[in-house]
Amino acid sequence: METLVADVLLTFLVVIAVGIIVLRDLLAAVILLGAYSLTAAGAFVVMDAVDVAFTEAAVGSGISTILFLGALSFTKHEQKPRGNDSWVAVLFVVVTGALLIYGTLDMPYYGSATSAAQTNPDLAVRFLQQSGSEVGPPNIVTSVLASYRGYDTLGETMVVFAAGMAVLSLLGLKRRRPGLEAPEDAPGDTPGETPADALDEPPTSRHT
Amino acid sequence: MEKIAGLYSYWVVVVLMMAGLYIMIARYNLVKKIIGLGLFQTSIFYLYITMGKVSGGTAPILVHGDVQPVFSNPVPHVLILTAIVVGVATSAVALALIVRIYEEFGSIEADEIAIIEAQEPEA
Amino acid sequence: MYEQLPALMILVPFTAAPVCVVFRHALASWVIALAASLFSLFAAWQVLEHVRTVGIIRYKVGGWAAPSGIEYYIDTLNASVLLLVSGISCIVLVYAYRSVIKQVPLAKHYLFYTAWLMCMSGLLGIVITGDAFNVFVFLEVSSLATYMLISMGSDRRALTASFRYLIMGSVGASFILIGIGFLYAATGTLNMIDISERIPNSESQRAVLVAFSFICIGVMIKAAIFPLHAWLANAYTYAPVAVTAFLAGTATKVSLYVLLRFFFSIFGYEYSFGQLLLNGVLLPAAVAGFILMSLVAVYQTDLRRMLAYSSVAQLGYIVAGISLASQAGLTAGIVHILNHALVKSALFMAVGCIIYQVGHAHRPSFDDLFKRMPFTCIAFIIAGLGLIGVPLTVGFISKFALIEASMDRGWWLIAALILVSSLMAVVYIGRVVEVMLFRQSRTSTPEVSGMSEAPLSMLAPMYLLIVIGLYFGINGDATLSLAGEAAEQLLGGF
Amino acid sequence: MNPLWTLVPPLAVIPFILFFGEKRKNLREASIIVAGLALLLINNLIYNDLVAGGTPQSGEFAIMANYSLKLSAEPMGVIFGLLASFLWVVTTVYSIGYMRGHHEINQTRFYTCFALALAAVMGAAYADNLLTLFVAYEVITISTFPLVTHAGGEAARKAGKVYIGILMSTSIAFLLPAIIWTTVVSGSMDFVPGGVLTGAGLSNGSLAFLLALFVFGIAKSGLMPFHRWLPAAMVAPTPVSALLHAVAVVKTGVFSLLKIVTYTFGIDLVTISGAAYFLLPVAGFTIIAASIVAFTKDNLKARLAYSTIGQLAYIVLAALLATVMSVSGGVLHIVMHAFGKITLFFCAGAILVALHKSEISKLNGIGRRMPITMGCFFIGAVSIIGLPPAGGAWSKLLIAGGSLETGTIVWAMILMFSTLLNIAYLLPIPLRAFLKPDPDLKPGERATMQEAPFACLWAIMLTTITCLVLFLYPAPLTDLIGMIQWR
Repeated sequence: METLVADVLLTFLVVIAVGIIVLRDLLAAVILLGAYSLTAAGAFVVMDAVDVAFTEAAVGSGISTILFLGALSFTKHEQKPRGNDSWVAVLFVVVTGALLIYGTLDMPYYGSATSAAQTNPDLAVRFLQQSGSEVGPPNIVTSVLASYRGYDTLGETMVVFAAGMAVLSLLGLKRRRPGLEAPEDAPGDTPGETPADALDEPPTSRHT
Repeated sequence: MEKIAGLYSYWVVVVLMMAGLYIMIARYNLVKKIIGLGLFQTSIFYLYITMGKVSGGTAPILVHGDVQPVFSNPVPHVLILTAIVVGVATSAVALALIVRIYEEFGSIEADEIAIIEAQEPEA
Repeated sequence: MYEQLPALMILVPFTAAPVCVVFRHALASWVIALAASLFSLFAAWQVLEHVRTVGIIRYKVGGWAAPSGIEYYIDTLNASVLLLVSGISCIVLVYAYRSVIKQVPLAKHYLFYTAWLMCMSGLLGIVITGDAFNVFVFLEVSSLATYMLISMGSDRRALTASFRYLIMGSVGASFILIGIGFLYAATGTLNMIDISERIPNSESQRAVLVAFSFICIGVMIKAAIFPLHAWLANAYTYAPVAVTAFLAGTATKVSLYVLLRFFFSIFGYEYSFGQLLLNGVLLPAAVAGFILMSLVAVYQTDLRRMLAYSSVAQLGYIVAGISLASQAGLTAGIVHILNHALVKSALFMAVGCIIYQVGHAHRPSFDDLFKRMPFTCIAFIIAGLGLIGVPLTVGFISKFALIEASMDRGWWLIAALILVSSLMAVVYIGRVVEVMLFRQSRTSTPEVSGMSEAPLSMLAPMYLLIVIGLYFGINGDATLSLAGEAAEQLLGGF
Repeated sequence: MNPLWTLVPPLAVIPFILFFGEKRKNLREASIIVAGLALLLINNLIYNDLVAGGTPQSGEFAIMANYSLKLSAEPMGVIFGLLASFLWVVTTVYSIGYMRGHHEINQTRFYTCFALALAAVMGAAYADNLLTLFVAYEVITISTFPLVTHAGGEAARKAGKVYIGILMSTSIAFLLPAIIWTTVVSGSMDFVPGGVLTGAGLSNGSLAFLLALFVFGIAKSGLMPFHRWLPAAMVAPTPVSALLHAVAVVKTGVFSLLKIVTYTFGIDLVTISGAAYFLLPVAGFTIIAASIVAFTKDNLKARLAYSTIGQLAYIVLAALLATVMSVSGGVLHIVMHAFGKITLFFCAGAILVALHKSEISKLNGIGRRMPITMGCFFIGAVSIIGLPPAGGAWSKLLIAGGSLETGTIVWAMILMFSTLLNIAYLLPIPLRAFLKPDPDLKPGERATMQEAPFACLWAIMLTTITCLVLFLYPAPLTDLIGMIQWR
């Protein structure tokens, strides 16, 4: 039963992914990405990863979508109809995917309880059996996250801090490039006259 | 047949990952690239979680009493919790960069920006 | 306290970063960053001493023994890289102070030094850890900080360069994440030593192979190994020049360290080189890299771009040394990691001095450079000779070791091609030196003909690096024995 | 006496040169002469040690695990060291006259680089292994670059490009791999009597290839087709040309080659393996071609430069013939040619300073105005040609004798033919100066003496006299050469 639910969700994900590839309206694509995350979160619940599901729903489909929408409000909503047929890219992706699929061929089957990961006495088994006494909280994921692999979590905090500083540095201060070069008039204030739009002059390139 | 049943979910996830990667490298639109990155990373998370699933298992939360049920593997969950945050942080930085690029170049299409850059004198 | 140095080496700069934000003051954050870097340098030095005299350090982070918890694993190789990263950071930070004033708006300085600290501690974190997933986390810390640092360049193209790097870097990091996932599926563990022990017995050898390929490609992207170097040229060209000097000496070198760790310690020498992947793919890539990229460097007019391509070429030497997979080849590769970092950082610092005074690094537009900036030019020439590999410079030591190693294996063609690429280095460095020495002022205004050298605070650290380079060029045994020890440990596995 | 001491005077004098600078010229130049005399004394002490049966050597300085820098004195090196230190003093005296007479700029930089190059020459002379030799070789290349480009401007830029381009490229592309190859197969870089490659198990073909790498890698010996740097370096001031073309640079080249043939290959190995067969024609060709090109040059310094290329090829030929007699002749020719050629360059510089003439066609009748200079030029030319009563006769005789030892007469024929060419391009110059009428003089007017400054003249006479003395009294040199351990 739970396999069936997971499969249905997986099918949804494929449909959404196709939608993201095909759609040129960025707004729609962002919404679809949010939906993708949410669907994935649902699948995570089915696969017993409730903490991940919660985080994915909140961060992946919530915060992330808001960030995208915020960025789109400063820029354009439509992707221009170019770069759709890159055979090199297709080839690269197909080869990479084929390699990955080759790698899965002798992996433990989905749901296997006897896989190397599942039976490792130092990691999975120890966490499942002893984290209660060694650390405490009933949620094993919390125990591992906070204690056994707490150092990763510290790193994660630093990533968030670094990202915050980066966004602050890029957007948070007065929007001006440093004064070494001659002052330039900022394009982008008037999107209709930017150099990029001039490139679109031949109206034929605007076909849909 | 058993192999297909046991592995096809991995394969679907691989296809999803490649869809994301394809968007990242084939699309010129910068926002679309980042959407592709999101797709790619979310699919990788899915791969990890798939690996941790145990048939008939439950979420790895201890219950009261001496007999514990079968749990799914918590380790991938821990890793992915970290990776989700890292992924969103990367997206945030990328989006901030896109906003600044749009301000400077008036475009979010990589090919157009490349043309504008080529016209600028050497630094 | 003493036992905690490995952890403090990372934590001190980590904690210092938010402190910079609290102060929001340019000078204060510079002082904090420098102090934290110096502390890390001291710690790295102590750790290296300890590793060389007492033995390998395995430090339990958070008190949980590996493989359940995360541990630091420090042998001669990563202790040397730790010293390199923190040392270059200290030296370039001193240099950065004046350089950044001209290139980054004052209000952003505290963010600049915050990002610098994050970047450095991220790099140190990658190097010091003994946990595969932890590598990924700290890779992202340093990467995000690097994107930020690059985007602060004064040219608007810095933004697109940063973005391009972000895309490539994220693909690389995702590949590494996939690889680690497959490794976990195949072995059930994340600790490097544990992985290496479990790989031979794993029932999922295909998964191991795929993990190997993905980690390999992912790290090669981060290390800018040809043909996956596309992000590097613009990033180095448009970033603030102090950042370039720092990154050129550290970031790609750290990625190479990760490559070494995975190839030799985790997968093991027999595995890595038994798969035909390395000899069949890596070596041709390395050779094509150092030939083609040297050629491309010859045709560059912007000094930073020229040096960027030269970096890709020099990385090719390192990879060629690694591909030899012999004690001698590995030693040559590792010693070139250290030596090239010294030389390339010094070169970028010299270019930074020129940019500081002249305002650009466009070779055809220079005039009277030697008359105006003799000390900078002399520094550039000495470091350039090091890049070419003239005796008594570090470049000679590593080139000699590399050619000797390839001849030892009977790979004559490789030795010959290394020499061809060195000749190209003569050309591209020579072109710059020629302009420095002989290009007369075309505007002939006598008032600019006076000397206008870069400030002492930029010259002094640059010359410190040059002197260190000369020292290790003359006393090459110091670095060679270090690299030899590291190579021996690598070939022995964990 | 530790040969390391030879590095001290030229290096120690540099701070003095910089300190005194342009403002105290006399002190600056006096300090150089003191250093030069000290260096000569040190070399002489080393010579005494060696003759007394000692083996003067320095400690080892390891720059890589198995490879170290080390100096040690052996007969060839002592000869070269004595030669270079003696001519340093002479050239310095000469440049005092020349540089001031010619109002050259940047004299401090000139003397600094000169001293640095000299230190490197000492390093090459006493090099105990290939690594030390290579280091010294490269330092000479780099430290003479500012000398070649001394004048600045477009011509100097082009010349400097050719100079550094050829010398550095060949040394990196050929010499360095040759050294590493030698090390890989023999496990040693040392100069050992009999050669380290003997018994290293290289095939004849490999030996020939290795020897070719050495011969072409040492482009300082001016072998065609890598000779272009030498005429290019002509834009330099004359004392530099004298230094480059008579002592430091070119002689380091052939000296290195002689040492490598003797102590790396061993002359027997070169002979037995036949490694040199296909290189000998290159040397022969260079001898003839350079002489012919010299014949076509009207610029005096250019003609002397091509003459140098030809004369260096004698020594290369002598090295490649690899008999005891020919190599001895090669070593002797280093000295003989040095004194002959430096005399000629000094004369060319003197003419430039005194009369501002550099073309041979304009030298008609100047013998009356500069009798001493042109007289010395004549004797120098005689020495280069290889005629008694000048020293060049001995070395040429030995090389010719050595070439006959190999059983063919073709090399001796080439030497003879080139001697004829030497006569044809050198002797007309003094003849023109003494016998042709001076176009600048009105009929019946008497020429007035217009010799170069005394410092120049003094140096010219000294080297000329040495040319003659070396013919009459070559014994100290030949005795020293007799001490070389060939096997």
